[in-house]
Amino acid sequence: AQTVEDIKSAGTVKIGMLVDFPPFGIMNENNQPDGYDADVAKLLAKEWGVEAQIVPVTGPNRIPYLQSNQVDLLVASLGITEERAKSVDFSEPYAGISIGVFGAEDVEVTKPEDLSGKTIGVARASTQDTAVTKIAPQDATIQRFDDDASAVQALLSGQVELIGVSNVVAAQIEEAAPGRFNQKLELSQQVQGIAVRKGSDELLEAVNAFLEKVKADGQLSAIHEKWLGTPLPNFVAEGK
Amino acid sequence: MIRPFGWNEFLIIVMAAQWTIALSAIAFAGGGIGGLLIALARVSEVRPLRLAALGFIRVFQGTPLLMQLFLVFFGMNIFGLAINPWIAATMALTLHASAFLGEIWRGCIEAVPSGQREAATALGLKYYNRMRYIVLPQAARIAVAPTVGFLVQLVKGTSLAAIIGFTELTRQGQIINNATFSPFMVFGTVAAIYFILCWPLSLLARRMELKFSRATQR
Amino acid sequence: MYEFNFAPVFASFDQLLLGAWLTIRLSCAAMLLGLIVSIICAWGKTAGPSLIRFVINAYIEIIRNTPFLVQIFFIFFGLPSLGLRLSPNSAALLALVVNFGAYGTEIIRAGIESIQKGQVEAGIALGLSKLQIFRYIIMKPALRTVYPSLTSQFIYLMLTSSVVSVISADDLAAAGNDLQSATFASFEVYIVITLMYLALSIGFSAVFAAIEKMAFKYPLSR
Amino acid sequence: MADTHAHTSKADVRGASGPAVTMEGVNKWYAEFHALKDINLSVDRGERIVICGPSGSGKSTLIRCINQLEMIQKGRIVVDDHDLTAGGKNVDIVRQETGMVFQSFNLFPHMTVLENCTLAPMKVRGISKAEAEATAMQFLERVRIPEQAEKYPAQLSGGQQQRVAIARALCMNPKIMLFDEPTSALDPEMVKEVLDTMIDLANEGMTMLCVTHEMGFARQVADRVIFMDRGEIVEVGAPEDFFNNPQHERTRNFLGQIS
Amino acid sequence: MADTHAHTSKADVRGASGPAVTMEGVNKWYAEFHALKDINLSVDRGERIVICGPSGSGKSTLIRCINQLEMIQKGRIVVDDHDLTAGGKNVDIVRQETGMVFQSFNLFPHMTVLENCTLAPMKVRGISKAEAEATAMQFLERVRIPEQAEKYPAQLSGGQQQRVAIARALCMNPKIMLFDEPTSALDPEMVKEVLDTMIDLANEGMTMLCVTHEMGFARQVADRVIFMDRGEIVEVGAPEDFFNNPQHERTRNFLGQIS
Ligand SMILES: Nc1ncnc2c1ncn2[C@@H]1O[C@H](COP(=O)(O)OP(=O)(O)OP(=O)(O)O)[C@@H](O)[C@H]1O
Ligand SMILES: Nc1ncnc2c1ncn2[C@@H]1O[C@H](COP(=O)(O)OP(=O)(O)OP(=O)(O)O)[C@@H](O)[C@H]1O
Ligand SMILES: [Mg+2]
Ligand SMILES: [Mg+2]
Repeated sequence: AQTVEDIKSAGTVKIGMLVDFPPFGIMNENNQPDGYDADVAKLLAKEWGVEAQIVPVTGPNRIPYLQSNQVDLLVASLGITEERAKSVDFSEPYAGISIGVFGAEDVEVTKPEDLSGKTIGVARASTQDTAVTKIAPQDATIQRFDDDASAVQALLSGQVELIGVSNVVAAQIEEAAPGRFNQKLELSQQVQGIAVRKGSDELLEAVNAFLEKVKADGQLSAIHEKWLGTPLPNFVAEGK
Repeated sequence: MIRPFGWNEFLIIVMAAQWTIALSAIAFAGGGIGGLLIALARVSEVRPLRLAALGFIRVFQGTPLLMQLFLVFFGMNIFGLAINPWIAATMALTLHASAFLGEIWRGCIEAVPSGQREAATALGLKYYNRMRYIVLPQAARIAVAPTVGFLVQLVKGTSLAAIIGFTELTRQGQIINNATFSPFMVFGTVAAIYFILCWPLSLLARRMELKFSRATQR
Repeated sequence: MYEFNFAPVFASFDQLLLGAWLTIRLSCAAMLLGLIVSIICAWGKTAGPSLIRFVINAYIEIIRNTPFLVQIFFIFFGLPSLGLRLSPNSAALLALVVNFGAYGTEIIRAGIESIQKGQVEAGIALGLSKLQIFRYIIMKPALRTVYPSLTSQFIYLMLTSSVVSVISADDLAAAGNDLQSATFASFEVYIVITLMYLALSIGFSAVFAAIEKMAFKYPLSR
Repeated sequence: MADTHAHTSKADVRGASGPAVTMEGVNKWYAEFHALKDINLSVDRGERIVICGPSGSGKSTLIRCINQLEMIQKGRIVVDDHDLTAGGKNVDIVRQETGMVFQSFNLFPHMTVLENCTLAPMKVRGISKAEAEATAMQFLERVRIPEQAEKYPAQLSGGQQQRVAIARALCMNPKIMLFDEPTSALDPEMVKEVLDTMIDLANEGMTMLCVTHEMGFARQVADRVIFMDRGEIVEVGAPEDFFNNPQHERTRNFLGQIS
Repeated sequence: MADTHAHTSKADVRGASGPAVTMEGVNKWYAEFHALKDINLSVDRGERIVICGPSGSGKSTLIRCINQLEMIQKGRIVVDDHDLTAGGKNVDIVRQETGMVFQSFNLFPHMTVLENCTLAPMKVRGISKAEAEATAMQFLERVRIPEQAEKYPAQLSGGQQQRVAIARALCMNPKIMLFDEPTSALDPEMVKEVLDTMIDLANEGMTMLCVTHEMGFARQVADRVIFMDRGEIVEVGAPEDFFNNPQHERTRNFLGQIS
């Protein structure tokens, strides 16, 4: 298992991060990785006194990236779930989103049973995929796309009636098509953790120590404020 | 948070074409060498060599390039062989292109009339000289068109290298799309750039084909 | 060191088989329809009026020089704005047919052009019409000459169909991706579906060889 | 020549009157190349014409104009009273009434011998399959290969293939037969069997135009021999005169070379 | 026969002693098909042999065994004192010392006439380019087409191509020349120019084995004529005997067919 000492002696920490998941991970105007995750990653590297090497990953391949030693850590908006915890070890939460089902104003859905017979789009292998799959009745059709943008596109073009996304993406739909869609169901509040390879306990401890520190001194909250417009929510700050 | 699709985004996508071009160039160089070896093995008189080449072709033509890339890159790493994405891409694309080019070129070599080989043999030329001066130059003329045609497929196929972390044209398009939510602008641009890269090649392939068929008609 | 654990993959193997079944059906349907499109376009391209030739050429060039991913994207997300809403599976089928048609046309055209002029002349001299000559004299030998390229393009189509998972069609690749997102056993899943694709392409090759034996049983030379 | 036809063709009863083929001032260019220069020729019904001449002299072009495999740019061609140059349906009619045999056989490789022979009668004349097959078998017997009916062309020798090609043409009941070097792609031993078939046909009174270098055949059956060179008809004559006493220098040269 | 060679070949000075070609009990199968049956043949130095026989009788196979374009399964072949069946470098040596001319010319289409002629001398014998070209021009003059040296094969007539093929073989200074129906793919007018070249070569004392149906050629130059049928040598004889008084039924049939 890898330790912080290994990383410090290497001088760089390789961090996997999504770049197609605004506002957590984006490519900015200069085509550099940016967003909440990027700032957290840089902060972590600064804390350890090493250079951050950010490796863009995608939703489906982020865990293979970690498992096959391509990156040391994932700061990749990875929601903490039981299944994933079998493959990777999670730190304390560093961010959180709430996930909901969204759809056109005139679609009547107030409880999970109402999803019956509907088509719901989600991003494959995402937290919302898991959450929607769990609550949807048998005769609902779940269409899994490669990323949130495709799922949103499916909603906008009418290919699906509903999608499962985070509040953050929902805010963007509102920007793109004001007033046409609203939230139907709140599914869960999902906290996201920094992931390390299984068994890297010492490294995980160091990550947790870092998170505790930046939560305490308000640095993390400041980043949250910068990217999401609000301070770090309590359900994140207080832990799992 | 959403930013509009503007000139800057357009440029970012255009710039990503350099990776597409670089990957294509690598694939083609690797595939060129590998393909020649495979083609020669396929027409060899040594049976085990022929069978090995056939097996190679079956496997690499019979599985999706996406899976090949994934298994080469992540697979090598979990077996403790740390390889960087460039090496992985080079390997996977070379294997893929070798299989296809090997098969294309085998056909071209076999299309050279057997009398040519016999005449060369009767003159006392040995294997290397027969191939080097008689068979391959004639096969090469037939091969240009289908080869360039395959290059077009390869250029498009490099988009799959996104899975091992290359932000080439298609992947860059997806990223920009996630930041701008203007899929038609983004993918229209992506399609147009592919078209600009590939169309001249297609035209070239067709010109070659025409030229060749005219040359043989006489 | 990573420890392989194929148990979860085999626990959900029926899911993969279901995906493979759709891949087979999708590929077969696309091959058949694509072949018909190709034959019609090839005939139009070799014998049609110049306007039709132009249209067919434009179709071929556009399709052959842009990635399948982008094509399927436009069909799935773009066609609804023209009022045509297709399910993911039918959009996938349409995209595969449109894509194959462009390649198949060129292959079959080459086959048609490989037919010796004397064959056509013999048909003319016997008083057969243009369409009769195409149907009875040209088509079968032309298909036979290009049968190898045609079948390898078919296999390529089958492999290309792995891309349709992006529009949430539920083919083998999609089943693999879903399984991977449920189990996170990426390598195991990828290894298994790669082998399944290999089995499919070997299976298809065997079927094609059998069809060749049946359909083209006439001898070529003594 | 023999006017009593054992042949079942209805060529003589269809009530036509003029010559079988008339060419008047025929000129043909391939782009710049002047392939036929002012050809004038009239072929009577039942007449047998042999055309010879050096390679590239326009022999093939000449007979291919008769069934419009090649278009002419100037002049007039009338076949069996149908003016080809007038266009319209005449071309189709003429193609049905002329049979053509090529140097390279041009049998359809994916059809059996019998299918080769029945395709056109069924599709063009609309004859029933049974009737077409009966006719085909009759002609296959005429060319002495009825036992090969179910084989594919590639399973036959060159000579047999060429005889199938002749039978195939005869199945359309043509009034005129055109032959373009029918024996020059054959092995020497097979030449004879094809020539014998053609001699039979000639003896039955079929109108024939035949490009060939087989001078023995010409002597035996031709009513007239035509010598072409560089797109022109240089000399026309009855076989005895033509071979024993050629009028032109070029003819003499040519005959010297090929014998 | 003429033993005073105008020919520059060193065939006669290289101090070889046995016959040029010896075949003893040669048998060859293509899979199941028995293509050559117990062939025994000895060809003297300077001898001219013509081989004829029906299509498929094994003529090509026979001469292709001499330079090992085909392998034999049983028997022994010795060419110019090199035992081919012993393997080793003998095959390479024999290929260098036999020249072969094919029915379909098989010139290399991507090389000029001169390049066709110089390739093997340079690559096999390691002769310098200048020397190879000088020799090539000498042989191109022998076959009377030095002016075509810079052209590509496709720009030549069939007869010219075949003469280039002969020159190309001669450039390797072979002791034995093998011809496989060298004139049968030619237009009738071109046959003569190729035969004339071969007659020249024969008169210079070259050892020749020639498959051909040109019986005029056989009468004029052959020391012996061999008739093959179904993989066997049926009859061997001097031309006068062979043509005027064939011993075997099959020979008589064959001669009847091709003349
Ligand atoms: N499609 C064509 N385009 C251009 N030139 C042609 C074409 N067909 C024939 N020619 C030319 O027309 C001339 C006459 O050709 P044709 O085939 O009638 O000759 P031929 O007398 O039949 O010769 P051969 O004995 O070789 O068959 C030749 O010089 C030939 O090169
Ligand atoms: N590569 C091969 N595989 C199988 N059979 C062959 C092969 N080559 C020749 N044969 C057969 O061997 C027999 C002799 O062939 P060969 O070519 O020697 O005949 P040939 O006397 O030269 O005839 P031709 O006059 O037609 O050239 C033929 O029956 C032929 O079908
Ligand atoms: Mg001709
Ligand atoms: Mg032969």
